[in-house]
Amino acid sequence: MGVKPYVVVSNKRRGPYATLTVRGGVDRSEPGQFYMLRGDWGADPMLPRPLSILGEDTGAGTLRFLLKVVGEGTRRLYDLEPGQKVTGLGPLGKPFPRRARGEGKPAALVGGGVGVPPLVYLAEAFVREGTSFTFFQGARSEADLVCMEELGALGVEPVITTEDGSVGEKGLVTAPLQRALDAGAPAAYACGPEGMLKAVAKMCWGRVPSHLSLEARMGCGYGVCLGCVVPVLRDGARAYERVCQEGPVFDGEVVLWE
Amino acid sequence: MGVKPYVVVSNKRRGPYATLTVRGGVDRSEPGQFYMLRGDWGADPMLPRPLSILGEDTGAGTLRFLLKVVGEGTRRLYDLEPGQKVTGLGPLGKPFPRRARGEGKPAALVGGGVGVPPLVYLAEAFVREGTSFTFFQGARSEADLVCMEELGALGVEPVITTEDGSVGEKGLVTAPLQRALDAGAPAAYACGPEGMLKAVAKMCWGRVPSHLSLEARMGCGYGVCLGCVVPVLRDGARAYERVCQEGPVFDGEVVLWE
Amino acid sequence: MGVDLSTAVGAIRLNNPVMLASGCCGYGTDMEPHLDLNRLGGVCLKGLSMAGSDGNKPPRIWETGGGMINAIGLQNVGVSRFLAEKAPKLRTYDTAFVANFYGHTVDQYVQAAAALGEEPALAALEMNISCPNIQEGGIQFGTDPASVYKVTKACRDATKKPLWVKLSPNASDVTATAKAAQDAGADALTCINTMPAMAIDVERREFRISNKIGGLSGPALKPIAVRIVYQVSRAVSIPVVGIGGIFTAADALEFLLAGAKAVQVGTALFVDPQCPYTILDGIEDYCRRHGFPSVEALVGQIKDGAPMPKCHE
Amino acid sequence: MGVDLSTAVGAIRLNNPVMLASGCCGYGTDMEPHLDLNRLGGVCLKGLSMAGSDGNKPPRIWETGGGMINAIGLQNVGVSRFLAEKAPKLRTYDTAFVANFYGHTVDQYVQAAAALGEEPALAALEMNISCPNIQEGGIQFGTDPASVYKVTKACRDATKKPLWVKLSPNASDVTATAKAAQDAGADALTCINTMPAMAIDVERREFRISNKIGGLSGPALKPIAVRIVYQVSRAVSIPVVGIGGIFTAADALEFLLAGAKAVQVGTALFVDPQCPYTILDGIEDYCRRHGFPSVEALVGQIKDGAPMPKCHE
Ligand SMILES: Cc1cc2nc3c(=O)[nH]c(=O)nc-3n(C[C@H](O)[C@H](O)[C@H](O)COP(=O)(O)OP(=O)(O)OC[C@H]3O[C@@H](n4cnc5c(N)ncnc54)[C@H](O)[C@@H]3O)c2cc1C
Ligand SMILES: Cc1cc2nc3c(=O)[nH]c(=O)nc-3n(C[C@H](O)[C@H](O)[C@H](O)COP(=O)(O)OP(=O)(O)OC[C@H]3O[C@@H](n4cnc5c(N)ncnc54)[C@H](O)[C@@H]3O)c2cc1C
Ligand SMILES: Cc1cc2nc3c(=O)[nH]c(=O)nc-3n(C[C@H](O)[C@H](O)[C@H](O)COP(=O)(O)O)c2cc1C
Ligand SMILES: Cc1cc2nc3c(=O)[nH]c(=O)nc-3n(C[C@H](O)[C@H](O)[C@H](O)COP(=O)(O)O)c2cc1C
Ligand code: FES
Ligand code: FES
Repeated sequence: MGVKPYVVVSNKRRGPYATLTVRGGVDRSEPGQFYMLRGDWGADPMLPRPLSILGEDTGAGTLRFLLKVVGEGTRRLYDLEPGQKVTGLGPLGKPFPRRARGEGKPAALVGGGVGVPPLVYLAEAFVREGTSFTFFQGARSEADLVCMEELGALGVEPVITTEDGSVGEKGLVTAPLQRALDAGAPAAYACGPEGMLKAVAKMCWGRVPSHLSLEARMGCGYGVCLGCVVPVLRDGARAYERVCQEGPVFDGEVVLWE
Repeated sequence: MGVKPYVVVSNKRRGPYATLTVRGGVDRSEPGQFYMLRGDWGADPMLPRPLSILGEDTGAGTLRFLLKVVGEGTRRLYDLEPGQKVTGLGPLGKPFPRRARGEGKPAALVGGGVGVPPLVYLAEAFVREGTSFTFFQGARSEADLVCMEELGALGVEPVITTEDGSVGEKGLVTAPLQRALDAGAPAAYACGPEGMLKAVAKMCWGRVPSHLSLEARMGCGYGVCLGCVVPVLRDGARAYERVCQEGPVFDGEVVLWE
Repeated sequence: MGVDLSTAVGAIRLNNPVMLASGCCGYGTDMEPHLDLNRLGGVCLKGLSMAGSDGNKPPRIWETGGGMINAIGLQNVGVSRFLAEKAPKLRTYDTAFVANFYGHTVDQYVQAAAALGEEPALAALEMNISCPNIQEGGIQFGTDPASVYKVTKACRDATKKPLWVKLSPNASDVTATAKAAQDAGADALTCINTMPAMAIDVERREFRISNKIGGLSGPALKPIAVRIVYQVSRAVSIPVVGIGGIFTAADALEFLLAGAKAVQVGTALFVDPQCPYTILDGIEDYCRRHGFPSVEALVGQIKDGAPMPKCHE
Repeated sequence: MGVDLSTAVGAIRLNNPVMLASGCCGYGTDMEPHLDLNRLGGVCLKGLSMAGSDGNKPPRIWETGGGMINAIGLQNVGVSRFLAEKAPKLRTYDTAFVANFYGHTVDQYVQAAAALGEEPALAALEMNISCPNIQEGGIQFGTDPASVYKVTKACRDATKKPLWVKLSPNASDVTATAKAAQDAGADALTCINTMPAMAIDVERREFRISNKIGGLSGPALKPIAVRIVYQVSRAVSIPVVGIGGIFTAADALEFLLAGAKAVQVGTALFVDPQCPYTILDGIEDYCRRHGFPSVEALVGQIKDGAPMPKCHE
């Protein structure tokens, strides 16, 4: 497909987070997929950065992302102003599988920090498709809650947990998730810190499928550099698979946490 | 002195040229001196670029430069927008010596292209000090004439030559300069393309002093890297001297053109 | 005026001088969604070994000033699975596929060369000698002329396919390893592989990549690579293929003018998988502007002047 | 808590670990208008030779991706003029001045070492061995362990001053040249000098610098330098001084954690002559945040774990 040119429509910053909207050629994507994004700053930083799709409007030709500043690349994206150019390669990667068993009971969507955006995109699809779900968002504190506007617009009331209890239930998101699983949630869809994903996989193990969107440092984003691999159990053997190609969404039962 | 922070006040572009005005700490400078300038683009390009001072206002704390795009560094400076940050090291280098002999007759200021700005700054000083002079500007064509507004503001009527005759006298700036020398100009101050400087040095040789502002690729701009040297004749022997330290202004009779 | 873009690398003639670098384009077909391989001069495939390899533990890559470090660990499916599953797909293309291969003993190199040498889909073999020789205490084959000669000669005798040797920049005198490869019968030399490098996460006091040391690639490597192409192409009579930090047509032209008969693009593919198109168009445009009837006409055409001084500081 | 910034490099103790690199600060006093030398751990002066040198024809420098190439040609006033005109000015400072020197024969090295060794203003001597040995067909002293041993030993016997050997990255196995220098009696090793490199102006088909080949410095060099500091500091028992692309405190800390007892700042001075202040402040702040009572306490404190694998790809 090759990289496509985009123009920044808006870049709303809140603390270390920014909601970036760009306009350009948009090929229809599925929740869980991502883009490799880069501004037209000269050579440094050199590599594009992977960002999950928060939402898209193929009609208007716009893409939305939610990013957090962790280093130079995300800082540059955070600093983008409307009108500036970016290039994007995507959509890339395997999306969340959406055939949630037991339509009756609501599936569990579990997100934390920059893991929330792909789940918001997934929630949008579930709302459209009439698949019932509960949205769980865990954060350190109120300031780390993201995409609340987008969830509101979808009419989604997220179950919120904060480690400092500043809002919602005090503690980790795994507590309400456990109750949901006990109440018969047919599947879990999760994206966030490794610790959270590990816990979700463990809780779902042997009970219901868990679909985890993983992160890894990426070189190319489209499968050729082998820089982004994670160890998985495949046909009974340990193997490295590419987060950008076989992932980013993996079955929680195959991921090997090393 | 160390690098000082500046903010872009304005950056007026005309074709490949831009008149850049920045505000910040301004240490009094003399015509012929320059700054090492750099925007806060990340690491690339890495080195600051030398730009002659076109003018300064120590009161308002502003510096003016005239630049032409020739490569990546000047392109980045050309693209600067008001409000953006730049850093500058300066003023650097030895200024034009201003004790023009034979105050009676007007001295000759000879500039071409990006060699014009330091001479405009010199003209400003001469006007202030009541030193009479004639300003010669040579260009390929009308589009390559620079700093005309600044000269107008000083009340200076430059003698113009263009290679294509689009404005002023057709031909090279050396023709009117020759006439001025024959009419008794006590000294020549020149900055511009090497060919022009060579010619000026040759014409003045043994007759009147010529003060030439040279260019060289620079690393540090303040004398420590030895990257900017030019060959000169010193105490009867060939030696390399630093454009950023012993220069940029050199006596036309010591420069060795190799 | 039409420009002849084709260029001969020893016995094989490439449709044009722009190739994809090994390890940066998978097994060729992995580029399909992004690039039409038939528009390229050639494609060097991911490094293969007899046994295959799982590669190194992640993290495997880190970006550095003007470049990146990678320590993939030469993850590959192994020669036999490559021949069974990947190679057949390559037979229908009109571009030169080059199989990059390596081993940790001379035997492993020889076996890989012999097996790959039978594959009709392959135009040539490219030996990656930047690998530790486990029989010689782990020093890399590529750093010592004697072992370069030994392993190249052994592979030369094992296959009739054009044999390219990919040199390591990490040698006191690259012209010596280059000559050793030529003397052993190499058809061409690829200059260069990555430079051993390291990055540290100071806040965590950990290495940025699990292997500690990885290979530096990208623009940071380019001036080193151009220098080596210039030195090697003047030290040997076999063709040199240039590689290292090529992102633009101007970058590629530096290598061609320095003496390379073709170039390979690696890291740049991660930033723009289609940059080989722009690079190729730029080379054609340059030939036109400068009156070169063909790419081969500009190879080595740097104005050389005086013999090269020795002291580089 | 106060942090002890001082660090011992062999017999001499620096006030702090931040030094200026040779060739990037003239003869020390050239930095005066921009930097207070007494706030630095030390200052390595421009490379000196017995005869002095006019240096290379311009152009001498070119910027490249993430770095720059220089071929100054070691322009210097010569040892005797240095001792007569420059050295006396240095006697009043409270920082460690290190005289960097070179030659094209072992004798020239020895004469320079002997003469400079008498100067009280100098805390140590730093041998630049990245120079062609004109008696050995011009191959650089620094690339071959045997000649490193020979020239180092000869200088060792010629002076009592602490003797630092500045290694070239352009060696198949830097640990071998490092050990050779240690065996010959070096007090410390400076890692590293520039990497031979080249850039071409494709439109003019000319070399960017008149010497054709120059030395690559700056951020592009950093990952190579950190790797070498890590390898060398584990291969020898004498102190290592780290250098290559240090612009920030984080850069400097990579070198210290990798095993360097001090660092030198070169190219970064061209971008900001006062960056040594920011680097030093950042190191002190880091020690505080991470609970290191002194700089020496963090030297080599990278979490090392498993022995280093060999294959870097
Ligand atoms: C499939 C995928 C989807 C992602 N979606 C989003 C998103 O929607 N919003 C968002 O803010 N971030 C997302 N990330 C993470 C984001 O890509 C990284 O934070 C970013 O690449 C860091 O680049 P940097 O230059 O800012 O930091 P660097 O300077 O590259 O590194 C700074 C720190 O970030 C860590 N880091 C670097 N790359 C990654 C990475 N790919 N993943 C995790 N940590 C990394 C480094 O280890 C380092 O500690 C996603 C990552 C992946 C793989
Ligand atoms: C004392 C001094 C004063 C100067 N004053 C001005 C000024 O007032 N306005 C202005 O526009 N320019 C001025 N210059 C020239 C300006 O510094 C260069 O054009 C600029 O550094 C080029 O940088 P770049 O990154 O754009 O080009 P690069 O990418 O660095 O190089 C592009 C081309 O420019 C040439 N070049 C690089 N550096 C220089 C240099 N220092 N001098 C001449 N050519 C160079 C290169 O050889 C190359 O061909 C001055 C130079 C000096 C030494
Ligand atoms: C991720 C990655 C993987 C690589 N794998 C191989 C390989 O398997 N075999 C090989 O010979 N070179 C390999 N290389 C080296 C490249 O082929 C090339 O020599 C080097 O990256 C310099 O070129 P570049 O700067 O254009 O990337 C690899 C490089 C990268 C970045
Ligand atoms: C312009 C310039 C001149 C140099 N001159 C010398 C020198 O005379 N002697 C020496 O040993 N190293 C010299 N060097 C190498 C530096 O001391 C240093 O080893 C190298 O530049 C890497 O460090 P950096 O990236 O911080 O510049 C020079 C470097 C530059 C850029
Ligand atoms: S990022 Fe290159 S293979 Fe996944
Ligand atoms: S630019 Fe460094 S000495 Fe002149």
